[in-house]
Amino acid sequence: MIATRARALALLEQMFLIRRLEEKCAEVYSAGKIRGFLHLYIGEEAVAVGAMAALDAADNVVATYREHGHALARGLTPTAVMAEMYGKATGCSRGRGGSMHLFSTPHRFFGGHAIVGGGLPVAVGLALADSMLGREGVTACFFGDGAVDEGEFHESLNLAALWRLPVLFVCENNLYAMGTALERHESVTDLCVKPRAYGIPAENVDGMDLFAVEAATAHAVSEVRRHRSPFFLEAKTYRFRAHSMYDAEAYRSREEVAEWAQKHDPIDLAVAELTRRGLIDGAEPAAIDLRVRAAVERACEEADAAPLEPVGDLLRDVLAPEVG
Amino acid sequence: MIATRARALALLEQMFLIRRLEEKCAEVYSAGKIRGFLHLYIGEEAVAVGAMAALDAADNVVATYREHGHALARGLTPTAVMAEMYGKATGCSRGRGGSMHLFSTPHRFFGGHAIVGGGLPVAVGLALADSMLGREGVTACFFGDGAVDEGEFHESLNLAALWRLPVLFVCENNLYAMGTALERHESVTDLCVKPRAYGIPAENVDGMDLFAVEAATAHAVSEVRRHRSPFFLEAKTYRFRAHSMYDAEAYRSREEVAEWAQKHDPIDLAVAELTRRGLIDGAEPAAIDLRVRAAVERACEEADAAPLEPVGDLLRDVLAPEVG
Amino acid sequence: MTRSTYREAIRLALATALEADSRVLLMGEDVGRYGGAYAVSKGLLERFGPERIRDTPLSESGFLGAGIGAALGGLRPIVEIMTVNFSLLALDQVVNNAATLRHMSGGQLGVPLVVRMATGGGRQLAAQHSHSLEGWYAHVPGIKVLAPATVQDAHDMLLAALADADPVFIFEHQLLYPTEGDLDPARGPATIGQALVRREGSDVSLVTYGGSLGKALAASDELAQAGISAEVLELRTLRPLDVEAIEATVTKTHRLVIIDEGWKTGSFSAEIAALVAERVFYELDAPIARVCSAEVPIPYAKHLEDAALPQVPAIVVAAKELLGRG
Amino acid sequence: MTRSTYREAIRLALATALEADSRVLLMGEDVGRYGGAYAVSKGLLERFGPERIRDTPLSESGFLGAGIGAALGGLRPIVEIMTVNFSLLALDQVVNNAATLRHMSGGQLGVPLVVRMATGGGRQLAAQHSHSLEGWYAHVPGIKVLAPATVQDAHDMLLAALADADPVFIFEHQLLYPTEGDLDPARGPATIGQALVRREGSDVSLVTYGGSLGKALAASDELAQAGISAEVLELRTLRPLDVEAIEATVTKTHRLVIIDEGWKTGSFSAEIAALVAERVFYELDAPIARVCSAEVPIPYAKHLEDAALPQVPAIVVAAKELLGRG
Ligand SMILES: Cc1ncc(C[n+]2csc(CCOP(=O)(O)OP(=O)(O)O)c2C)c(N)n1
Ligand SMILES: Cc1ncc(C[n+]2csc(CCOP(=O)(O)OP(=O)(O)O)c2C)c(N)n1
Ligand SMILES: [Mg+2]
Ligand SMILES: [Mg+2]
Repeated sequence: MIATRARALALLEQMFLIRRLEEKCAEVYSAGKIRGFLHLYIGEEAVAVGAMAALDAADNVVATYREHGHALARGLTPTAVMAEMYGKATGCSRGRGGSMHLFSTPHRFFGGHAIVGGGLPVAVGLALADSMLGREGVTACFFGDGAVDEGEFHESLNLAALWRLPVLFVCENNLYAMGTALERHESVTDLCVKPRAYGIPAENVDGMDLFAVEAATAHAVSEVRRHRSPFFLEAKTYRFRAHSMYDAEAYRSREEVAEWAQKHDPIDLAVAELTRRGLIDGAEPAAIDLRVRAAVERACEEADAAPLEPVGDLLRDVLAPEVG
Repeated sequence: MIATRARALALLEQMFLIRRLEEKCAEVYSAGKIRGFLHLYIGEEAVAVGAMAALDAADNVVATYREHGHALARGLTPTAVMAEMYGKATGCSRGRGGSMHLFSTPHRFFGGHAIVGGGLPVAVGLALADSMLGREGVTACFFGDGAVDEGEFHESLNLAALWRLPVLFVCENNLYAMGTALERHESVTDLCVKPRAYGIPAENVDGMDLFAVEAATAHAVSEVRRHRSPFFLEAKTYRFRAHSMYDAEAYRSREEVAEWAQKHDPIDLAVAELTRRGLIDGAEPAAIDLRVRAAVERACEEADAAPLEPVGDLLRDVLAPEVG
Repeated sequence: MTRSTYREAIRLALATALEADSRVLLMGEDVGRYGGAYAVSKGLLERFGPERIRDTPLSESGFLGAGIGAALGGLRPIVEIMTVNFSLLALDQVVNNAATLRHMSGGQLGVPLVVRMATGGGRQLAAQHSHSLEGWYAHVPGIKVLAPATVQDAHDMLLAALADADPVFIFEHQLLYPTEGDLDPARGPATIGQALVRREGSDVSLVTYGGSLGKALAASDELAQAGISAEVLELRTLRPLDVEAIEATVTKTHRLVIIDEGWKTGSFSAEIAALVAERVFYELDAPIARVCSAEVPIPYAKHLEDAALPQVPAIVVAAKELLGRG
Repeated sequence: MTRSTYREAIRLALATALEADSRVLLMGEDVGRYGGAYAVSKGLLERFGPERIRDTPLSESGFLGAGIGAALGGLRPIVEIMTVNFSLLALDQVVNNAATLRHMSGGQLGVPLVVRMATGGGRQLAAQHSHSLEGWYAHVPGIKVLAPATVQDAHDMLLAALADADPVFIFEHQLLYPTEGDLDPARGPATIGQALVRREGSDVSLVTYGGSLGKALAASDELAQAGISAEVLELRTLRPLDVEAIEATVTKTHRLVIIDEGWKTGSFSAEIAALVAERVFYELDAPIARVCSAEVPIPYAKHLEDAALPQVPAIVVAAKELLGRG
């Protein structure tokens, strides 16, 4: 439960930040400042923001290629994220990763994985390390409904359950894997059924409701911490934008998208809820938005001004530096 | 239901044949006539024999490296199987496959797969072909409890369920994957829970009971045929011998093995049941055994006498012959 | 003869095959509703329906293996793996099943399967989406490996693959999809295993394939301006390899530069070099040179990616050096 | 100095490492109760318990990936993949995660992971259990690849791998496990990236690694009897490669035979040949020769398997031919 007004507003601000930063991404993508694949999280902000709010600094986070929101919610600066997408040396991965590969060890943010399902075994291993080294950390692993199809999903859940590892699996079910609707890629569309086949407790939550996500994650994390064993949280959500910048969205109707955006926008819903609770006044959202837009502009300027990594450093960090 | 006495005795004879042939395999293995990996099916005969009894000639069979029993029950001759293990040109795979890779297209016997889990997607594809080509066939896919761990298990079940394909998944749960007991490789040991997570109906059966296996398979196959969709059958069984010829069996006690062999030998149980039903008289098992032993001896002699494939043919059939 | 993009040429060949043979189906992630990650199969779902233009779950090993089974069962499946990067997840099915079943079964089985995938870098897709691993496939006995570099070949090689009784893997460099060229749709299936001299020359041979053909041709232009006559041999098929054509060009020019987008160490370029050093060693008047990718996970930033991939100037320099004009 | 088998030498190094560093654990299929498919880890479960000698489910991708995560999290995991044949199932984790994370994260992450696996043929295990794919691993930047051929190296290379900050893959030829040799357990970690001349010679160089070292040495004996002095260079590390040592032996003998159990086309032997043809071309007095596996899924029958794998007589013939004594 998000107890204080300050905290609630901070989370709202994170959602605004993600939204505005990504809108900016789309804009500068067209201008050629960002290249490669760019997967926007717009519409799904409540999931990352709500979930991160329930994690500690000592916890680990593993995410996918659609991870700008997770990185920002985890505390990476807009500049570090934007500079990465601009391919600059000041980016959080020195410009080598781009949009799909954000990393930050101070934030225990372990990527940024672009092979669907590929992050899950890594998350299991991080949890194994915590478990064997006697640390209290929980590893939160984010992935989409599409990742549920992959064999690695199955192997990872079995390992985590069998070895009783502190992993929180967070499935961001946005109803589509690229252009393939859930019912055309999974034979059973209630995804919570799957973890239960491994003995992993599972719950789902309205991923458009910041407060619900925060509460559900807090509960899930406390279960993981208490039992030192995995938990599965399905956040039902929807992406308002194309899968990536190359997607003509032939597989879903404009009406479907519009309906979600109108009725379930997580930012609108959070504002409404805060208003209902009397925690926010009418002018505040606009003020937040303004502040956030300025931060995004600044991030772009800083990214623009930042240096490229020298070409001579191309081979640096392929392997560890020789000690000796 | 095995209706006639003649049929019941024929199945019993198959079980004897598998048992004696494999005992012989172990013997000649020590003499160096068979090499490579040799995985005996002794103890599990009722599964292959009972299951094959419920299949038609137009059905497809996919099996593992522990497939002598399946091959024999499917009608491959002892000579074709034995010659294969002797590495002879008259073997069912021309001596190129050995124990782990028995094939026979006339029997629609599609291997003999030695990568655990590797046969499952192939079985799904065979069923897809039947389905799209409007054929009535069912594809029976045999695999062990260990295969359930692999990602391909998960992917194959999802595909079969999603596309409503006529696959009968037969899990031979012998409680161990090599030296790893079920509870140490699967977090949920009731394996029927898993297929249900894909919407695939699942049942288990006492795999030591020939008649139960036959009946359960007949039911399962009829469900597959009727609904043209998959079914999962778990046969609970036990292997009486080591995993392969190199196994010291440190992972289970002699007592455990002895108890299974004494109380649950599928041949003893079948004889007892047939006796109880009055379908067999006291002398018949011994007569069958004698007949079967002679057949095994003959197979060995024929395998021994058979020619090797000429070394000059080594590269034959890497690719299809050029048509021109 | 018409103008066509590489993408459209593949689509046309797909449509032709689907039309001609009811056993043909295309299956892969997002080949249907989405229209293909690279828009290759756009419009085919509407024409041939969801059974034959079959969207799959994200299960590379599962559906490639299902393609193998379907081929065994009498279909003529075309499996699209979205990109070679994801094909690693299915490599067990390729190496252990598709490639072995015919031989291991003593010739009883055949796997007439076609697998298409995008390959290569150059679009700033970073370390997990920029691989060039076709050389690995070319190592495996029991399969065939094609790398069409032209619009005509994109079309004709798919037809050739479908006419083949064995598993055929087609690698489509992702930068080629929008390229344009002439297409004669009636030329018939390409000959598998045949390399082609794309430009005649006498001083040095540039041997390459796939996405690097354009770079080799551009380099040969530059070299011509410097008075160097470069022959460009395009392999087209990586397995089986047209060894005679490689021998012939080296025998003609006596100098060899191999261009391959794989990481240099252990790339397919090494095999070409080894073959030449084994079989026509005495024809060589100079060391062999290779222009390949740097030994680094391909980075996102454009200047770094450019530095990591083989480029025209490097080819020109390599050729000049062999001629003592470095 | 004691006598030891290759198997025991690995076990000793494992025990030493487990003893010395509580962050070390061994995980893989049947490493515990069963004692290891090749009995390498026999007895370790009793000594170090099931947490550190950790049996895994049959989930190659899952537990190799977990090894990567565990290394990121501060453990020093040793992952045993039962054989290279099954490692294909985990290759995505190797190529896309283990090998990329350090570079792709701009140097923030490191993956101090050791992966051991058996490789090679020769035991009549047929087409799905006889691969030699270490050459594929040696293609991948970001990892190191070791192939110990002696008892001493089996021990010292494991220690070296554990002392390394990057992912190290160790390939143990399955025929080596029972072989015996001298072992000095106190020699310390081997030097990664260092090839060794195992026999000095002057007429021809036999370059090889892993399970083929014994064959190369046997061939050099036979050649000696025919008055031919063969130098045997053992690579030991496939990545990073000791290029200087290869150059040195070719510069000394001017003739090169490479022995590699991989299928010839695209095997690692090609890379050695290519390097030599690039870097010390003018030192060569004869074509390069390669003795590799035939291009066929390795068959079960002994006479066919023997015919498919590289053998001593073929090495002898190849060397003699280079010397015009064919
Ligand atoms: C193994 C693999 N296969 C295919 C792809 C291509 N691809 C990238 S994202 C994606 C869809 C994933 O859907 P989902 O997991 O639901 O995540 P979402 O994009 O909806 O957030 C696909 C097919 C990939 N990156 N990795
Ligand atoms: C992918 C893969 N991993 C590991 C092995 C080695 N291996 C062969 S059989 C086996 C155990 C399989 O157990 P299960 O599936 O239960 O079959 P069972 O042997 O009990 O019949 C293992 C680990 C293999 N062949 N393939
Ligand atoms: Mg999704
Ligand atoms: Mg078992």
